[in-house]
Amino acid sequence: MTKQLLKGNEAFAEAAIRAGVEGFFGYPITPSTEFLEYMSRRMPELGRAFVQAESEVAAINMVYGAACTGKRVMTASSSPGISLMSEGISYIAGTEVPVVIVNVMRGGPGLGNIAPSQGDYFQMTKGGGHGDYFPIVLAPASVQEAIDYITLAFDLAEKYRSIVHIVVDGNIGQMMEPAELPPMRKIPKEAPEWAVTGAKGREPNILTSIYIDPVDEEVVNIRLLKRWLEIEKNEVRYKEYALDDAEIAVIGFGTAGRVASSAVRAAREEGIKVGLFRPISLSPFPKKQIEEISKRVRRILVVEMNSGMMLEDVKRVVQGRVPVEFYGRMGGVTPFPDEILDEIRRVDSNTADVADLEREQWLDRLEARIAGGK
Amino acid sequence: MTKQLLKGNEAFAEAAIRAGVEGFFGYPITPSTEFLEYMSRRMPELGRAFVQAESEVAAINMVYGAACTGKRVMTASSSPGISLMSEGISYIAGTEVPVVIVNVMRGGPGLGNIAPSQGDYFQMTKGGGHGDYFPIVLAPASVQEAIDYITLAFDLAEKYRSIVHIVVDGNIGQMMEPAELPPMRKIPKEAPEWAVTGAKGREPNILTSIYIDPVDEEVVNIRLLKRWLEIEKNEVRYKEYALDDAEIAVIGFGTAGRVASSAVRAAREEGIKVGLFRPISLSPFPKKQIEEISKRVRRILVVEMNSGMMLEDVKRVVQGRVPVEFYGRMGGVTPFPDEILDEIRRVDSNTADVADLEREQWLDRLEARIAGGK
Amino acid sequence: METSIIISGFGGQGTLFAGQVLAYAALHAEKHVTWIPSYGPEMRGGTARCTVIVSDEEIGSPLTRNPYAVVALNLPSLDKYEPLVQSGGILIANSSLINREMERTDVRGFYIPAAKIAEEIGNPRLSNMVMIGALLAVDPVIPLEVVKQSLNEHIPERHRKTLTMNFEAMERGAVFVQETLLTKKSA
Amino acid sequence: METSIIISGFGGQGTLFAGQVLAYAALHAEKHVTWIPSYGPEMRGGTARCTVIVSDEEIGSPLTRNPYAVVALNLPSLDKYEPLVQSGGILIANSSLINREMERTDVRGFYIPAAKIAEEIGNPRLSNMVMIGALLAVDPVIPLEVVKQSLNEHIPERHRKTLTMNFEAMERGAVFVQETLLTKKSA
Amino acid sequence: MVMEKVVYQRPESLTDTVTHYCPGCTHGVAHRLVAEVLDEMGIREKTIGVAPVGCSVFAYNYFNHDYVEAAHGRAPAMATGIKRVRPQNTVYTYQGDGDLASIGMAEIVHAAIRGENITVIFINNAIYGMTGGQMAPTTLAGMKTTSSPLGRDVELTGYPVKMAEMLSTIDGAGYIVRRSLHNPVNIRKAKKAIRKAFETQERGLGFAMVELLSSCPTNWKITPQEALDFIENSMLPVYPLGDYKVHPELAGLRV
Amino acid sequence: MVMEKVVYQRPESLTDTVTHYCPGCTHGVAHRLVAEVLDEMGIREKTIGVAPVGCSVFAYNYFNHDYVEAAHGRAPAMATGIKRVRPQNTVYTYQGDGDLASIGMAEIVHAAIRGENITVIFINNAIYGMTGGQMAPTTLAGMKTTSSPLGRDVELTGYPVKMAEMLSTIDGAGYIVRRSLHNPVNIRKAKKAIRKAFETQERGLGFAMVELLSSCPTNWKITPQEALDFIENSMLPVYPLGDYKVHPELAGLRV
Amino acid sequence: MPIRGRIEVNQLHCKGCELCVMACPQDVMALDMEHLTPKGYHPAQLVAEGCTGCAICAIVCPDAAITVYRETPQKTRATA
Amino acid sequence: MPIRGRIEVNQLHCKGCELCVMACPQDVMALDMEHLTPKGYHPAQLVAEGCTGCAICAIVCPDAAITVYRETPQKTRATA
Repeated sequence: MTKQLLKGNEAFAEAAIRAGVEGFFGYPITPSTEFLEYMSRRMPELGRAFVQAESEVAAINMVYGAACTGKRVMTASSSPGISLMSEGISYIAGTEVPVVIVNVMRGGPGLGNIAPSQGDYFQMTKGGGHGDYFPIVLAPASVQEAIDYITLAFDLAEKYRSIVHIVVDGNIGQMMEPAELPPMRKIPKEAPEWAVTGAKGREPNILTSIYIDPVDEEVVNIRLLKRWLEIEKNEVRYKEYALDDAEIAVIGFGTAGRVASSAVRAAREEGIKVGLFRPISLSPFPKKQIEEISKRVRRILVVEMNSGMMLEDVKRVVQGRVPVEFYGRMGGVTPFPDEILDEIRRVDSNTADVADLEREQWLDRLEARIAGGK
Repeated sequence: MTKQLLKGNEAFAEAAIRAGVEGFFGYPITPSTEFLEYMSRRMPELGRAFVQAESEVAAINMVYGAACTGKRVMTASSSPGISLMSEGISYIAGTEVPVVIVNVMRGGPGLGNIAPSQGDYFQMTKGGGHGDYFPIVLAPASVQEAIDYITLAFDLAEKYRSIVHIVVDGNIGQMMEPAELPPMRKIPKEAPEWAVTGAKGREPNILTSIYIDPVDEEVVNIRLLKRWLEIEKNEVRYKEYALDDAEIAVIGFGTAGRVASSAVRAAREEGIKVGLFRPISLSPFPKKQIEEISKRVRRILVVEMNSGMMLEDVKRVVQGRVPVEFYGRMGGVTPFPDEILDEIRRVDSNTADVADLEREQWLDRLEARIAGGK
Repeated sequence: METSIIISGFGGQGTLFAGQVLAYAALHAEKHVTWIPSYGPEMRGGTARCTVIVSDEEIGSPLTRNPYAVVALNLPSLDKYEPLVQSGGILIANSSLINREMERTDVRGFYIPAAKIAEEIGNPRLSNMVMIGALLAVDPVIPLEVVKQSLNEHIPERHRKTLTMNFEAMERGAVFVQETLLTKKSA
Repeated sequence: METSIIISGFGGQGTLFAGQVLAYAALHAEKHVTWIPSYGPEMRGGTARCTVIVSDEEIGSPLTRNPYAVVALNLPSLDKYEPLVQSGGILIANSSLINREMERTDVRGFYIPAAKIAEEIGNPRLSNMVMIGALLAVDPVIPLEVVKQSLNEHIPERHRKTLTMNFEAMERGAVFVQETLLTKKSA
Repeated sequence: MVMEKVVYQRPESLTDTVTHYCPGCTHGVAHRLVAEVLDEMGIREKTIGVAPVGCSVFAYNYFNHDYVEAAHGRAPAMATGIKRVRPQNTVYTYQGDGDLASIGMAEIVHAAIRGENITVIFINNAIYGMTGGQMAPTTLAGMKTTSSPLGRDVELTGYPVKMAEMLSTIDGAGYIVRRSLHNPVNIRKAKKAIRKAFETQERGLGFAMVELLSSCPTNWKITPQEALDFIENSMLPVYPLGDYKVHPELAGLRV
Repeated sequence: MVMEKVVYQRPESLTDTVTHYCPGCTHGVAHRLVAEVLDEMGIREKTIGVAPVGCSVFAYNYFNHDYVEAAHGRAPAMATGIKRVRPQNTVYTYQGDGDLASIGMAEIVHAAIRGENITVIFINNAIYGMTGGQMAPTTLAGMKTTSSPLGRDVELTGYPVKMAEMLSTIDGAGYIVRRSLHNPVNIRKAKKAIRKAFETQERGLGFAMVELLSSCPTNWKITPQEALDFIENSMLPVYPLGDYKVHPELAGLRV
Repeated sequence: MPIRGRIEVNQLHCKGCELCVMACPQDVMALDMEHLTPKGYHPAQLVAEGCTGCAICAIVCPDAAITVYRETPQKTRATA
Repeated sequence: MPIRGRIEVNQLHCKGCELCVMACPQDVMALDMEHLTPKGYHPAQLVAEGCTGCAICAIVCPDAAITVYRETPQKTRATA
C-alpha cells in the first residue's frame, strides 16, 4: 500500500476496523466524536455491531459484554467519559477479557475544555478504577503510530487478556499526515475457549470478577500481577532521538514528545548535546531504558501537557542519579517548540540542585512566561 | 467526655454529624452500608438532609450540588462505588467546592469481594478521575483516628476548597474500640461568599468547572497546583513508632500499618532494631519524613494490602539510598503480625541488592507462604 | 501484656455479644481493647466469630493468627482453631455440641456443657455467657466482678430482665471449670 | 528544510481546504507534511485556521508559534499573525477584506484582492485558491504544477467541475504576485 | 401392574449447586422457572445469562449454561453488547429491584428504547437483599428497612416505582408483564410469562421483561409463608399483576 | 398628547451577555421565557439554576441569578443536593435531550420518583447540538444525523423516546407537560407552562417538567424558519403537545 | 381409586422452608424434625398417605429439591 | 385610528435569524442588508409603517433583542 493523507481520528477508526474490531460501543464526546461518527457509517456497512450507547457507563458495559464473547471490541471516548467508565474498566480487568479503549484526552479536571491535554496520565496508567489491575497504555504521537498501535493494541489485549488504553490528544486526532493503512484482516471464525458463546457440547463458561473468598481473589491478584510482570518484560515500547552522545535528555510522550523533538533538533543545531526519549508504552513504563539514560546524561527534562505526572515515574526510575527538571503546559495548552527550546537551553546551563522543587521552580517560570504573553 | 466502646463505621458517622455535616447522600454498598444506615436514622432526627440516591453516580452529584451551597456535605462508599463517582469527583475538584468522601475499601478489581483491602491506593491518591487535581487523602487506623480525622477532613476541605478522601478498610469500619467523640459543633449560619444561595442583593455566583479557553483553564490548573503545594507543606500527617534508633524501617498505612506495629513490637523484643512509619496523610505524601528516614536506616520494608502501590511513592522518595523491600497481601486478605514479623527478620538479615525486583521477590515468598497454608 | 481471645460459633449463639461483654469490661478496667467480628464471606456462611484483644499497651493488630484463648461454641470452630491456639493457651469447647476429643496436649483444654447448663438456668441462649464464665475462671483476663459491673451498665434495656440470668450463667461456667480443675488435679 | 504555513480566515472561506490542497501536494511531492486545523474554542468563534508544515525530514511539532508563511484571508487573521511571522518570512493578505497596511518591514508582504479576482473568475468561493497561488508564486514550497496534479487527484467528485476554475484561481493569484513583484522592482 | 412416571424433576438447565438463598426465598422459584423454560424450548446450549449485583449475583453458579456477571445495574448494557455481536445466542438478564429499578434505571429504559432483543427477568421484592435490607425504589410506603428505619416516608423518598407500567410506555418494548410467585397458580402464570418473554426474543419482537413479585423473608423479618402472604396482601394492591404490553405477534401464542 | 409605554423589554433575569447559540436557535426563546417567569414571580434572587452539558452548557452566563454547572445528565441529582440542603431556594435544571433523555435517564426518572421539588426545563430538539449533530434518543425515525448517516434505523436504535409520557406514569411527578416553541401561540402556552412548573415547586407539589419542542437549524441543516416548520410538521405528530400530568392542586391555577 | 403419587426430597437442596408443607393440597407433608440435612436444615418429607403426585410442592419449592412421581396403571392390551 | 407602535432592535443581541421578520403580522420588518452588527450579522429592523406594537416579534425572538413600544393616547381628564 502507498501512503495516504489521513486524519488521525479516522485513521484510528479505520485501522481498528482492519484489525478486526467487531463491536464498537460509544457515546459522543468532543474531541473523540469523529471516531463514533466514522464507526456509525463503517461498521453497519461491514455488518458489524455499532451502538451509540445512552452513556459512557452503558458503553463500557456493552463493550464488557461483547468482549466476553471473545470478539475484538472497543470504545473511544474522552476524559470525562473515561471517568464514567472507571467501574466498568475495573470489572473488565477483574474478568480478564480483552478490550481496547481510546482516550482522546482534553483539558480538565471536570468539564474543562476540549483542547489537547495529557492530564489523564495518572488515571490511565495507575488505573482510574478500584483495585489492583494493570492496564497497558500506549501513546502514539503521529497518525502512522495511531494506526500501528491500535493494531498492536488488539493483539496485546488478546494475548494478555488485558485492557489496552490508547491515549492521544486532540492534536493527534485532528491532524492529517501521510500514513499507510494495513490490509483488512480476516476475522477468526472460532471464539477463544474461555468465551461465552452458548454451552453447546461443553461445560458452561462463566465470566465474572467476583471472588468472595479473599483467598480466591488473591489467587486472581497474583495471576494478574505475574501477567503484568511478563508484560513489563516484553512490551515496553519507545522512540529515541539523538540520545547517543546526549548530555541532556528530554523525556515526553505523545504530542509533548513530538513537539519536544522539534525543540531538540533546534537545540542540536545550536550545538547543545541533547536527545529525546519518547515513551510509547506509558504502561509498562520504560524503566530500564530511562534508568540507563540517567546513567549517561547530566540532566533530564521532562515535558508534559499536565502538572507533572509522568515526572513522578521518571523520578522514581532515575533514583536521584541526575537532576530531573520539568516543563509542562496545562489546561489544554499545547506548548510550542520555542518554549521547550528555551527550557533545553536553560537546563543545559543549569548546574544547581533541583532538590525536589522542580514543580515549584517550573511554576515560577511558567507564570513569568504567561505574564510575558507567551 | 470519657471513652466509649464504639464501632468504626458508627463512630465515623457520628463524628461527621458532630463536625456539622448537613447533607449525606449515599448508596448501599458493603462494607460501608452501616454508614448510610446510621445516617438514615440520625440525619432526619436532626433535621438534616439524607438521601439514599439511586446510584453512586447520582450520590456524588447530589453531594456536588449540596457542596455548592457551602454546607458541609459528604458521602461514604466502597471501591466500585468510588469508581462510579470518578467523574463527579473530578467535577468537584474542578469547581473547587469542599467535599468529604469516605471509601471503605474492599477486595478487587471488579466486583471482587467485601473483605478489607488497600487496593484503591492509586485511585485515591493519584486521582481516579480525569485531569489535573489533587485530593487530600487521610488513612486513619483506629476508631479514635477515624473520629479525629473525619473532623479534620471537613476543616481541611473547607480551608482549601478541596476534596478530602478518608480511606479505611472493613477492619476499621467493623472494629470496636474505646474512643472519645468530640462535642457537637454549632452549624454556621452564614454561607461562604462563593456559595450559591440565591443572588439576593449581590451579583450572581456561578460555580462551574468549564473553562473553554485553555488559557483560562491553565490559570485554574495553576491555582489548584499552587494550593496543592501549600497543602503539601502544611498538611502532612503520620505516626512513628520506635524509629529513633531503628536500622530497619517498616512503612505501612491504615490496617497494614497497624498490624505491622504489632510485628515491630515483637521484633523489638527479639532485639531487632526496627521502627514503624505510618503515613496518615497518604496525599500529601510524607516525602520529607521518609526521605529523612531513608538517610538513617539500612533498609526499608513497605507493607500494604495491595500489590505494591504506596511502594512506588516510597521508592520515588527514597531515591535508591537504601534498598526498599515489599510485603503485601491482596484480594481482601489481612496479613497477620507473624507474617510481617517473618519479613522483618528476613529484611534485618538481608544484605542483597533488591535491584528493582522487590515485587518479583515478594511474589515468590508469598506463593511459598500460601503453598505452606499460611 | 496482650491477651487475644477468639470466640467462635454458629450465628445465633451470641458469640459477637459475648466478645463485646469482654470488650466493655476491658474498657471498664481501663485496659486497651479491640473487638472485631469475623467479616467477609464467612458472615454468610453461618459462622459468627469475633476477636477480642485486651492489653496494657496500645494495640496494634486487632487480628491474630495464634490466639491465646479460644472459646469454641461448635465443632467447626474447634476444628479451625485448635491447631492455632498458642502453646500454653486456653481452649474451651462447648461439649453440648462438640463430641470429639481435643488433640492438642500443650494447651489448657476444657469441655463445658454450655447448652445443658444454659437450659438448666432456663434460657438456652445463654451458652455464650456460660463459656465466658468458664474462660475467665481459667484466666481472669478481666475479673469476673468487673465483667458483671460492665454488663450491668451496657446490657440493652430490652434485655435487662435477663441480667441476673447472665450473671448466673457466667458463674455456673466458672464453677464448672473450677470443678474440672479440681477433678484434674485429683486425677 | 522545514516550511511552516498558517492559513487563516473566517469559517466558510475555505482555509482548511486550501491547507489540505498544500498537504496533498506535499505528499505528492514525497515530502513530509502535517496539516492540523485550529482546534478548540476557536472552532466556535467563527475563525477557521490550519497549520501546514512541509519538510524534507520527519516533522516534530505540527504547530508553530512563528510561521514562515501566513495567508491571512481576513483582518483578525492579519492582526493575530503579522507579529508572529518569522523575520524574512511571507505574509499574504486578502486586500478584498483587509484595508490596513502591514506594519512589519522585515517580511515579504503582499496584498491580493482575492475576492475580486475570484469574482472575476466567476466563483467568489475561490479566494482561498487565489491566495494559495499567490503564496506559491512568492515561494514555490511545492511547485504549482505539482499542486495542480495533486488537486486533480484529490478533489472530491462533486467539485470536479470546478477544477479548472481552481487552477485558474491559483494562476491568477500567482500572476498577481509576479506583477506586484515587477512593480516593486520597478518602483 | 402399576408403573410410575416422573411428574416433576429438577430441570437440566439448573446445576446441582445448592443456592446461597435463604430458606423460602422465591429467587429459587424464579431460577427454576427460567431453567424449565430453557429446557422446554431446548435453548440451554445457546443461552447466555447476565447476572446482576444483588442477592442473585451468584446466579451463574446455579444455571447450567454460559453466564457473565455484570456491574451493578448494567446487566442490560452487558446483554446488549453480547446480543449485538452474537445475535444467534439467546441472552437474558436476571436482575433485582435495586439493580434494575435504582442504579440500573438508565440501562433498562434504554435497552427498552432500543428495542433490544433481550429477555429480562426482574425480581421485585421491595428491598435490597444482599446488603442487608435497605430501602429499594420498590419498597412500599411506610415499610421499615435499615435505611428507612421509621418506615418509607413517601414525602422524602417518593412512592414505589412501577417498572412494568413505566417501561410499557416505550415503543421498543415487545412484552412487558407483571406476575407473582406467591402461590402455585401465580407461579404457573409466571412460568408462562417467562416462556413468552423468551419467545419474544426468539422471534425478534424486541425488549421483553417479566416483573416477578418475590419474597425476602430474611429482610422482611417474617417466615417464608408469611412472606408469601405479604406479597398477596400488601404488594399486589400496589403492583397489579397483568400484561402491560404484548406485541401483537405474540397475541396468538399458546405456551 | 401621545405617550409611549414599553410593551416588551428584555427581562431582568437575563444578563446582557450575547448567547453563543446559533441564529434562530430556540434555546434563546426558552431562556427568555424562564427569565420572564422568574421576573414575574419575583423569585430571581432566590433561584439557583443547574446547567447541563450540551448546547446550553453556558446557560449560567445568560441568566442573572446563581447558577451551577452539572456533569452530563446529572443536573437532577445536583439539583436534588441543592434543594435538600436549601429548601428555601427555587431550584431548576435546564437540560437538552442528550443530557436528560440519554445519559441522564436514571437521574431524571429518580428525581421524579422521589417527587423532588425541582423544576425541569427540557429542550427536545431531537439531536445532540454541542458535539455536532449526533443522534439523540429523541431523534425522529429516519432522520439523518452524523451518527445515523443513513437515517435513524428504528430496528437498530429504537423509536424516539417520549419523556413526558414516560415520566407522567410516576407517582412523584406533580406537573408534566409538553409544549412547543415553533410559533407565537405556542410560545405563549410554553411560558404559561413554565410558570406553572415553577408554581408547582413553590407549592411543594413535587417534580415538575416542561418538555419544549425546540429547533436546531444548524444541525438540522435548514434555515431557522424551516426549522420551526419542521417542528410543526414533523415533530408534533411524534411528540403530541399536552398536559400529561397535572397535580390536582394546580388545576385551578390561572397564570 | 384416587391417583397415587410420591415425592423424593433432595436432602442437599432442601432448606426446610416449609413452603411445600403449607402448599400441599393433601396436607400430607411436614418437616422431618428428627433429621438435619448436611446444611443443617430439617428437610421436608411425606408424612401420610394421600399424595396424588400433583406436584404443587415442586411448583412452590424454591430449591427444585423435589422430584414427583405418579403411578400410571398399565392398561390391558385388549384394546390394542 | 390603528394603534401605533415601534421596536428597537438591540444590535448586540440580534443575530439576523429573521424569525421576527417571518412572524410579523404586519409584514413591516426586514433584515438590514446594509449594515452588520458587531458580531457580523445583518440585524432586523422596521422597514415600513404599520407597526402596532403587538410584540409578536419579541415573542419569537430567541435573543431577547427587541424592545417594543406602543403609543398610549393620553385620555382627557374629563371623566376623572
